[in-house]
Amino acid sequence: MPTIVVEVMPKAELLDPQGKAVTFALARMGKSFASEVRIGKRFEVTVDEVTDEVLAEVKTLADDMFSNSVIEDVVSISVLDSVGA
Amino acid sequence: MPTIVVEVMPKAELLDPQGKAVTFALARMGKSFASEVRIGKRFEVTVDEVTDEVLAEVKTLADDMFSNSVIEDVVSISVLDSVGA
Amino acid sequence: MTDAQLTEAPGGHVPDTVANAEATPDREQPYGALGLKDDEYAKIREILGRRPTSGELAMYSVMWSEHCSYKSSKIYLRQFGQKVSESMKKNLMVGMGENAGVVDIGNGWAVTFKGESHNHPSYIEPFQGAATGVGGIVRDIISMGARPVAVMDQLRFGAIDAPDTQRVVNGVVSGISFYANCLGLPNIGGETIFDPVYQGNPLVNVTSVGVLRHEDLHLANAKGAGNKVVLFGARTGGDGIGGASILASDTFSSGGPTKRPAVQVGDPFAEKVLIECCLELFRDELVEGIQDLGAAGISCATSELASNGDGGMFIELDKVLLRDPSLTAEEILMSESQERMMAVVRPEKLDAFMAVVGKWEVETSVLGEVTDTGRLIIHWHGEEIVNVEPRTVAVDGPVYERPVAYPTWIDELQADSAAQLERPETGDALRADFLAILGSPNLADKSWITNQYDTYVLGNTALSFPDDGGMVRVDEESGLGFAIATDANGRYCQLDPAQGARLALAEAYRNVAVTGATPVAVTDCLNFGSPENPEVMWQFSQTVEALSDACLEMEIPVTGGNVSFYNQTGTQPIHPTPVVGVLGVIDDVAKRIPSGWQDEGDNIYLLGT
Amino acid sequence: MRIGVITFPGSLDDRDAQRAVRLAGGEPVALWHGAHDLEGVEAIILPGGFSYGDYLRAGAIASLSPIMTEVVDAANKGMPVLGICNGFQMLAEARLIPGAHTRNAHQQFIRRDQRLRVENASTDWTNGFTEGQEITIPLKNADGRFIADDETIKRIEGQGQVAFRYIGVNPNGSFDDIAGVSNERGNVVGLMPHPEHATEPGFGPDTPAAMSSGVDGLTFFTSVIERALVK
Ligand SMILES: Nc1ncnc2c1ncn2[C@@H]1O[C@H](COP(=O)(O)OP(=O)(O)O)[C@@H](O)[C@H]1O
Repeated sequence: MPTIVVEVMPKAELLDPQGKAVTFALARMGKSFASEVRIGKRFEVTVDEVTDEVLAEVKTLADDMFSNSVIEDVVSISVLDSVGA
Repeated sequence: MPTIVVEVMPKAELLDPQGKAVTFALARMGKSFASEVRIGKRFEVTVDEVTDEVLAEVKTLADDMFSNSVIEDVVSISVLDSVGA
Repeated sequence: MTDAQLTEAPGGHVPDTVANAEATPDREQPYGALGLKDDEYAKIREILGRRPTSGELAMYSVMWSEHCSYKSSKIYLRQFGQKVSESMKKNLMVGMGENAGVVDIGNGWAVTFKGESHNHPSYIEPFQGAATGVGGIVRDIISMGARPVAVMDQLRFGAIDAPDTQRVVNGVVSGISFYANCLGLPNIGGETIFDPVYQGNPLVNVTSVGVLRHEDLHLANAKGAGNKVVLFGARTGGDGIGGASILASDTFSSGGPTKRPAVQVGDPFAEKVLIECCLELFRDELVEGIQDLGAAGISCATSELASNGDGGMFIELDKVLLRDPSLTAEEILMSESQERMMAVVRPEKLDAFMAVVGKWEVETSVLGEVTDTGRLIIHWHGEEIVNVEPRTVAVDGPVYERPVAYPTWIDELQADSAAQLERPETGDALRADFLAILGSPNLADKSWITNQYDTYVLGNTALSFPDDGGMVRVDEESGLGFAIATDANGRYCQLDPAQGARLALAEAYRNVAVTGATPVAVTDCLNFGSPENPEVMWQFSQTVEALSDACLEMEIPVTGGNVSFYNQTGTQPIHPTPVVGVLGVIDDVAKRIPSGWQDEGDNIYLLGT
Repeated sequence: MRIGVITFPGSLDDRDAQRAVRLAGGEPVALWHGAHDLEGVEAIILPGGFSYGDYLRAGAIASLSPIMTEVVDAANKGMPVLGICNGFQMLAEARLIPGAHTRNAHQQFIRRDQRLRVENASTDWTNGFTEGQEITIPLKNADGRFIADDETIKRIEGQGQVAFRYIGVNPNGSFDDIAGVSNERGNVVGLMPHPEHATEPGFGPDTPAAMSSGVDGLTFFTSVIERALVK
């Protein structure tokens, strides 16, 4: 069955405590190639079929339920190849 | 600065309680188009430049630190267009 | 000099300097949008003898806000300091006016405690609002030199079955649970009340308690010219500065920062590290004083530290470590980023100070130093953007005697007494009433909330839910401890604010007394509607007068507290809700009395009238 | 016996673990995560808390701490190591113990007095119990759900590595009601509930006899001390 992927990130202008802790840990480990890590969420929504209507529904869910618009942004909604993953 | 995106999902054979809670909530809301939701993580790693070496380092991090192979899979590593987001 | 002649700073925007302010006296400034009234703005111009720079305007506007200046409540709150007898002062080491009051509990130990509200942020974003509410009050406790040892939360939500209540309740409870559990502070009690009057305006009050040895007491002030002023903890970001962007657009016309969030995100882990770091700094005597950064951030910390000390301070604002490099100077002054502290450090101790913050991986920058100029001077990339007398910002803000009016509706409300309610005539009717009461969410078991709170951490919790008061052991050797209870009944206060306030005090006092502890001090968190509403102001004045009189009568001093105004939906104020917290002392927690029947065969007595 | 208690940034129950060691008659030694030094201790406790805020995965960042190199070495040589709650999560992240932890099935932090059955009374930290003994220990966690693949579960069940099981209520959805696990050798034990909070009368869980009087946790610490004396 096809999967729609919704990606949510903490708003760039807000503190991401989790990303900060990982960024610091990388610095401690001497991994200086990475200047910042931010951590968000990836939702995989399995649907029966991908129609415009379903995509619109998922878009609404992404905005209203999967993310909290006060502190997060939906950065992408895409359809996963049924092959991939 | 370029960003490398690492995506991690809970292993398919393990129950994902958070995803399950969302799946149930959707069913309650009558959103029957979605048969399952699984929730993973999206890491955005800002790097100075994308070289083969840096990509290899990020791959190692993804496997050893960003994910725990007992319960999670790294499902993708990709470079974000500097324009995008 | 005109605006165009100013050099562009690396931040990409042109700062409004003191020289510029002098040169452009007629420039229009958005003081109204920042919450300043015409006469307040005129007062600032009079104090400075010129128009304020945009940075100065930022500082005055946040520091003269109701929240920071207590401008409507000040004239009443004085009573708490005035109505005290000698015996009430006996155990008081620090009274009203500091970050938190400090009470001597004997054996060289002291306790500091305070309540604070985070009502409005908790409605906008319940989880983060409540979480950062915990963080804020705990930083007040740390700044006194104490180790925080417990929290309590007093919550009021709308009707339990209203559509939005679930969002608010779950967010608030998990926010408190997340932040306090992660800090390792046991939650030892609180209140949860549902009432439609709080629907659009929930109350989230958090109380924290800390303990310290007498010699560890520290007051936050900037004394000793040449001492360094250091900012440490989280980096400064654009948190909670929605309002400051007005200023940004005032200072430069194009290409400004776009989004400035009105919420703050809490990082309890950073705060836990900050607690341990501050305690180590105090222990090793590496700091003269530490001030927490809460609302009004750097504006507040610099002006308060300077006012409480020798009066002068020089700050290079561009030394502030930023999370978001696009922040303007005004935004940095107003940022409410969490988990930050400001310290005053002797130059010869700076290296040792840096070693301790380094050990805890706390980011730190030296911003400037204490001076004997009597002025708070702030530079931004070498240009003077603030030059004020700090007391005019932090202490001598406006004071209002707002009009009060006896509420038009109150006689009618009081006349509509319970005596007029129909009495159940039959067994079935009685049963129905009884079940209705038992089924009320306000009487129902609260363990679905309290089970999400850690009570065991620190290993000293002697009493917590479902006991009437919480109790914590302070000294493992002797068993010396404190008890604390917080109470309020908004419905009583709506009917009669004075009587309601007395009842709240009496209830908290009783709840402490029944644990076996002796009540010694009071804190309060006064939640009211708009002070611009004369009826609300009447409720407030009644409350403070009655509470201060009652404290005098019970002989326990008010050591501090918090006022939260503007709790209303549209023009409908909440019920006046003065949460009163009473602290008691017990010489050995082994002698505590839990609520609940203890042993078979015990006699049961009903005391009182 | 000198027992080290390691403090990580965000450790919360470290001082409680030290107190428990003292109450059991041992000598607690405070160790710091950033040092490569075990200071000659004879056993190690990884205490509870929210090291690094539980960010990324509970215990994950702490398991990369400098001192963990020494802990892993010592554990592999047979030194007794106890991981409590967050310490258990660290042990799993460091692969000293099989399996992993995820968020509680009900998605919330939970605190409760938890009944457990002792399934293995032969490890360094449980030998003072008897097999099948029922004890009550406070539990408080957000990411306490122990999980592993079928094969691992079968293996640890078969080899007696399940040290404790939840009884009455499974508070977090752990597989097979597993509350505590040991390594094959039995010197490393991790468990989700907090034995250090059931060591002092007046501050432990309620018992039928009296409120707050439960001290079942003390046996963890006396077990390791007594075994060391025998050795
Ligand atoms: N939000 C809360 N946080 C912490 N403790 C709470 C909270 N709400 C209620 N409690 C605790 O739960 C117990 C029962 O509360 P409540 O039903 O209000 O009892 P009472 O009517 O005796 O005050 C008390 O010990 C109280 O401190």
